[in-house]
Amino acid sequence: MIGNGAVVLSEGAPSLEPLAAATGVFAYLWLLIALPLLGAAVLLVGGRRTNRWGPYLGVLTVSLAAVFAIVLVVSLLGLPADDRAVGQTLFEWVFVGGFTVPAALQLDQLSMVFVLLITIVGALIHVYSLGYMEDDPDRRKFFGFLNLFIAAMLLLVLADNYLLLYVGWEGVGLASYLLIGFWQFKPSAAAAAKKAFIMNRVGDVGLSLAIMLIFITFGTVTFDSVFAAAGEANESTLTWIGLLLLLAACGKSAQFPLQAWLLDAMEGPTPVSALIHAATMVTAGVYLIVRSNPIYDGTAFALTTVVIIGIITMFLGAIIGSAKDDIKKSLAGSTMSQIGYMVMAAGLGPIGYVFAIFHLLTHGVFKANLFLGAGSVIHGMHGEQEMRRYGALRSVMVITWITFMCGYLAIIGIPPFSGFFSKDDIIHAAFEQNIIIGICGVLAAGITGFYMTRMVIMTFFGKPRWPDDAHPHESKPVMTIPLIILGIGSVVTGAALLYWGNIESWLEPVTGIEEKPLAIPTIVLEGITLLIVLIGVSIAIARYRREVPVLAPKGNLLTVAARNSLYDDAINEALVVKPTYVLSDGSIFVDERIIDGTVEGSARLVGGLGARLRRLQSGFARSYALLMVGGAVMVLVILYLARLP
Amino acid sequence: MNPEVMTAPSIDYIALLPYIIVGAAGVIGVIVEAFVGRNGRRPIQLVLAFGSLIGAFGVLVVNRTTLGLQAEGAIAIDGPGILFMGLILLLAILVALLMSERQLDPAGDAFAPRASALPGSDDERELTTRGYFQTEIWPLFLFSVFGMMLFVTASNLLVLFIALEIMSLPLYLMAGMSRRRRLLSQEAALKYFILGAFSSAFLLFGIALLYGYSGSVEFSVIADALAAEPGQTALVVGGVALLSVGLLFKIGAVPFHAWVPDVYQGSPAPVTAFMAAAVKVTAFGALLRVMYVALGGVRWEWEPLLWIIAGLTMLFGSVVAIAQTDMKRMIAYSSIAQAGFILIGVSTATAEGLYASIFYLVAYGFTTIGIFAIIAMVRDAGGEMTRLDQWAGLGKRSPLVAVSFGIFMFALASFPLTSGFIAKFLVFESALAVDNLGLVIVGVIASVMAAFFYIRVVVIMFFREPVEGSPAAAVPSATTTLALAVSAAVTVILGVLPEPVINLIEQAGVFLR
Amino acid sequence: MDAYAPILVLGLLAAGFAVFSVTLTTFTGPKRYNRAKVDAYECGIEPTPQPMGGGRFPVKYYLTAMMFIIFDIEIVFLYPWAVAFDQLPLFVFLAMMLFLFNLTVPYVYEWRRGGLDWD
Amino acid sequence: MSVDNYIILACVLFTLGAIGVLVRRNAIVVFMSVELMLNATNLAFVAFARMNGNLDGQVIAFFVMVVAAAEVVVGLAIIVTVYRSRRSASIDEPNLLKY
Repeated sequence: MIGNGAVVLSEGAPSLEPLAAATGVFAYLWLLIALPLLGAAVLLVGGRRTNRWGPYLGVLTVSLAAVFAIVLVVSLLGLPADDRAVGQTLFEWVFVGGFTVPAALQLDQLSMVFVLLITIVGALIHVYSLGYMEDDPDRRKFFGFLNLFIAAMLLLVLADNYLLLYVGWEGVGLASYLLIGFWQFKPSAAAAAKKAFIMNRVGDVGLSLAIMLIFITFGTVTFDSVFAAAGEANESTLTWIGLLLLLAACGKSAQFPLQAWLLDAMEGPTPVSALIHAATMVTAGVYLIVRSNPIYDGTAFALTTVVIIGIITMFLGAIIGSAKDDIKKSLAGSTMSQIGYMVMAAGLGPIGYVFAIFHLLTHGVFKANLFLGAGSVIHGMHGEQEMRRYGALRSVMVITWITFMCGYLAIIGIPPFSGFFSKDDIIHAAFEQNIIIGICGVLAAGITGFYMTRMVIMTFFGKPRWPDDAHPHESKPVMTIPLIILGIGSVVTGAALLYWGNIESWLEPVTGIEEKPLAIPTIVLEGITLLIVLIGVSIAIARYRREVPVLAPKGNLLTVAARNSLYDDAINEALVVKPTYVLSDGSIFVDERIIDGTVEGSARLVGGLGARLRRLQSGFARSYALLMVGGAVMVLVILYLARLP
Repeated sequence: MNPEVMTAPSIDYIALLPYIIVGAAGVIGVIVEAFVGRNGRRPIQLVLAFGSLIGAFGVLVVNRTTLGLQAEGAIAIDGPGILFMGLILLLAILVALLMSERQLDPAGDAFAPRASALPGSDDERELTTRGYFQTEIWPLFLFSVFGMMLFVTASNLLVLFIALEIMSLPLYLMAGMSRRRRLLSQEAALKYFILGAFSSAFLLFGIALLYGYSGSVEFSVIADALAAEPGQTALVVGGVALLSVGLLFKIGAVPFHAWVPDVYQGSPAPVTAFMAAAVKVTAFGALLRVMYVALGGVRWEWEPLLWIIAGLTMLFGSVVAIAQTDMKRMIAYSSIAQAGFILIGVSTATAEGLYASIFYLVAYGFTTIGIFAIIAMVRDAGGEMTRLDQWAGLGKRSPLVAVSFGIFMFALASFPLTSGFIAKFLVFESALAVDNLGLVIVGVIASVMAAFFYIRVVVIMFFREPVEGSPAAAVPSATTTLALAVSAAVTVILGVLPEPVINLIEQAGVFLR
Repeated sequence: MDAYAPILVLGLLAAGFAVFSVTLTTFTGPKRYNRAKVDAYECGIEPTPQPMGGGRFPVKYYLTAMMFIIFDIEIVFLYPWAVAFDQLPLFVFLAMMLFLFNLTVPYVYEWRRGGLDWD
Repeated sequence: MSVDNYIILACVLFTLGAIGVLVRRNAIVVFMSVELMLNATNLAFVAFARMNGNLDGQVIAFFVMVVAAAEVVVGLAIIVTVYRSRRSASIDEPNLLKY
């Protein structure tokens, strides 16, 4: 038996200030969740009556939440640094035998940044969806689900205890499931939704067991009390809790070995991919780990496991991203890889927590930007997602192209774009901790440079490869304006958060911070990283530059060009990146056959077992009676054995 | 004149008034059947049923502080007993609302005009066209409720056995009274009866062995005897085993579950609701009392038994439910799985486990009634449409009904903010409090598997395109609507604000002996 | 053991006589079969036609059997009660009256619903 | 003679009844087997009453007889209806509800 059931409580550790009661503007904290929840309720219960104005209501509620979030952050900034955490108890939720779980919210520095990310990016994506889902007959329902998601996600980050967090956790999982399967008429979408659901349930088992374990160890599930007592619990218990929380994070954040659902989740509408499967929900795992930092501080083993999982996923995602031709799947691979970065950073301990969150924020912005850009491209190409059918789109989709480039430069980490600051900080922290982790980080940055450049070249540069009847066009302002805002965000978020927002000292009360001396100067490290990224970029340019044949071909110009382009690819594949492809094919194989196989296999096993077991129910009353007699004998035997001394 | 050899027992009739009201209403119901003309019976029966159930509940509330052993120690009216009786009465009122529904089936209510008529015969057709209704089901129902109230408060194995039979015998008949699909209904009644009689024979033999061991059928005497002397292994082991078999059968625990799917599927939906909700509550009430009071002294022996049974039940129910294609059968297997979860609470043998089990039963009971209210509503001319694929697109055609059904499914799948979540949480927590992590892990795994088929129903309702000929839910009369609204409200309220109910349960204290 | 020996002998004698007489008649008696002889014995009433061959199953037998059972169990309790009647308090008398009343209710029900009409 | 023998006889009868339920096909015979089990229990009650030196067991036996009679009424009603609609009293015949 793990845990001793003893309730260990001590008065606050130094870093854990008791929560101030919510007063003033903070007394309306619950509005943050209530607004989108109201929207969801009206849209989903209201039925067809709300078809006409429903989507606008959905946008309105989230936008109001975003405005309120900004008001909150300004008010929070007005408080002294140590008092920037407020709690609000809504009501006593569960109360049994001296054990209470209030439904209480907690707004501290960590929650605040998440609230900002969720509401602002969420609001932009809602606006964008007005255009993207314009022709969908069910768009009212779509906005209802999106609102539901926002509410659940806000509950997840604002909860002040693990149980309420679990409510939000299940809520986002449900919304994600509904939205992946939104286009249920596609069998692939239905299958993807199912897969995401099953794999997430595996993670949920981890979370529920972790909460159970936390409860029997500490006698409470409230963050403050758990963290205050975490220092005194024994290490093996903490390790178990840490590993179970990591399992939960793996499920939700698509980390190895539960990553496979994320690629399939791209079956959902693109705004969903941007909001849920890039910017917010998939980062919930990182939030969970960082939020639980006092637990991880007591267990080196769990932390190391976190780092290893992060590194594996970082490479796996990057390689998948390099191999996929579907623009959204390639981006999904990239998301996986970037979250791997964050998880790795979180696994570094107090050195890395802040930078994990920092990268999470910048990534949330630029990846939403990239996904929405991809969505704009797909919209313009009438649903085509194959990058091999794109090419030269920069001329017809100028705004999409420019904003996409902002996101691109941000993700590969070119200064002064936002990704540069956050990624560099992570690599810096990794080198401080362990040189091997640092090198992994730099290498992954190089691969990022490769696959993102490939994506940009195949989509926006070269010759057009789209069929004649496709008429790519720039999207409407309702879609491009969010793109522009996010594009600007991709440029400035990093610097703004670091220098103006002072993110390190902002988060410090929650996560703690630690500096170690570094052998090489920072500037040199930045230079090396940049160099590796540029090498990745150059390889991509070298491979995909010569799409147009050098020699003027004979015969039908179009046919030869198309053939040559394919030929080119074939040569490239054979000579330049064969090893990479073998590797990536291998990883996809592992991904699709072995890991999916295990999940789907176990689902099939359970189903098959059920189908077999139901044969027991033969319909003959006498065989039921025989079963009962057998059962009675079993009961006798068990009781007799229990009686043996 | 010979001297009197016995003195009259002292009986507090006020304390026993709830039983008397319901039982007497049943007897009066039979007299009404005998003397009142065909058209006058139904209103009188309805007044009798609702009047007695609500009256008994009212008396129970007024009497709630009068605790103690009644009728020479045969009946224990204690906190949990009052809770269980109250819960049974509330569920029975909801079931009665479902039973009085007359708008869903074009031919009338859900019950055969004359259960003895040959299915498909001219006789039967004639009875239907002449608009005959069968009202005997009301007294049967009241007798069954009477038996249930007695069953959960029995503090004496003989009363326990008789109450069990008073509860079961009417149920066997009610199972066979479906207006549609007569053959299935009759088959359900036959199987239920044969297996039920078989299991009560086991229970009775267990009682005999325990009587042989302790020399009495009083719970308190048996408890003392078990605590005092070891030895007589055969009598104790055999008695406890056979007694458990009889009780576990009523609960529907694996491997005594075989009747559940067949009977639930064949019975008319209101009766199935009655069986799934009230019978389960009752059987758990009795099991808890027997295990905690009479057999508390040998809990080290039955605890491992219940662990194994609970684990088997949860896993088996969840796994087999996945393979089901019929809605009623799926819910039946789900109710088997749910019984497993409640058994976790029972198996702790602590007050916490008792409270958790009671809360779970409250949550489960109301949710189940709601589910069967909706199953009765989704129908075509031939009766209820219970094939899962016939439910496709219900979300489009009857959104409100589908949303309520979704709520119930989420509750059974123990999603947060529904009663099922809190219930499961409490049950798991009570098991953790006695350091039974293994059972909790099995429970979590089973609930993960179970979530799959509950959510599948939601997907079918909302995302699958409706097939040809699958109609919307029929519009029910106010009674069914009321029952449905109450169960949906309770399901949500217990998920969001469970505290008052949990407090109420904790105040009830523990069993008297 | 000795005390039981005569009983055993008596039993053996009885069994022997039964076997002897039955065996004897099978050898010596005349064998004339007719329809009445192979029919099941049902209280002198026309044997029930099997539902297979059409016709209705007379539920009357069943109702009568139910009646019999009702009064059968009535006797089970009445008998010991009657034996000790003069030693029992009023409470027991009232309890028995309640019991008899409750038994009368289904009887009345059956009577009113035509269960006792022979045709 | 020791009371044990009666108990053993009761057990044997109970087992015979249970076996009867399992092997017989005719619903009426199955039902009779269940009754046999109840009567075996009655024997056990009476024997235990003797062993324990109180009358409780005998009283219980009366109650059990009543309950058994009530069960007969209900059981026969069900079996007769099934027999009428299926033209067979076989307990294996009603087999529409399964899996």
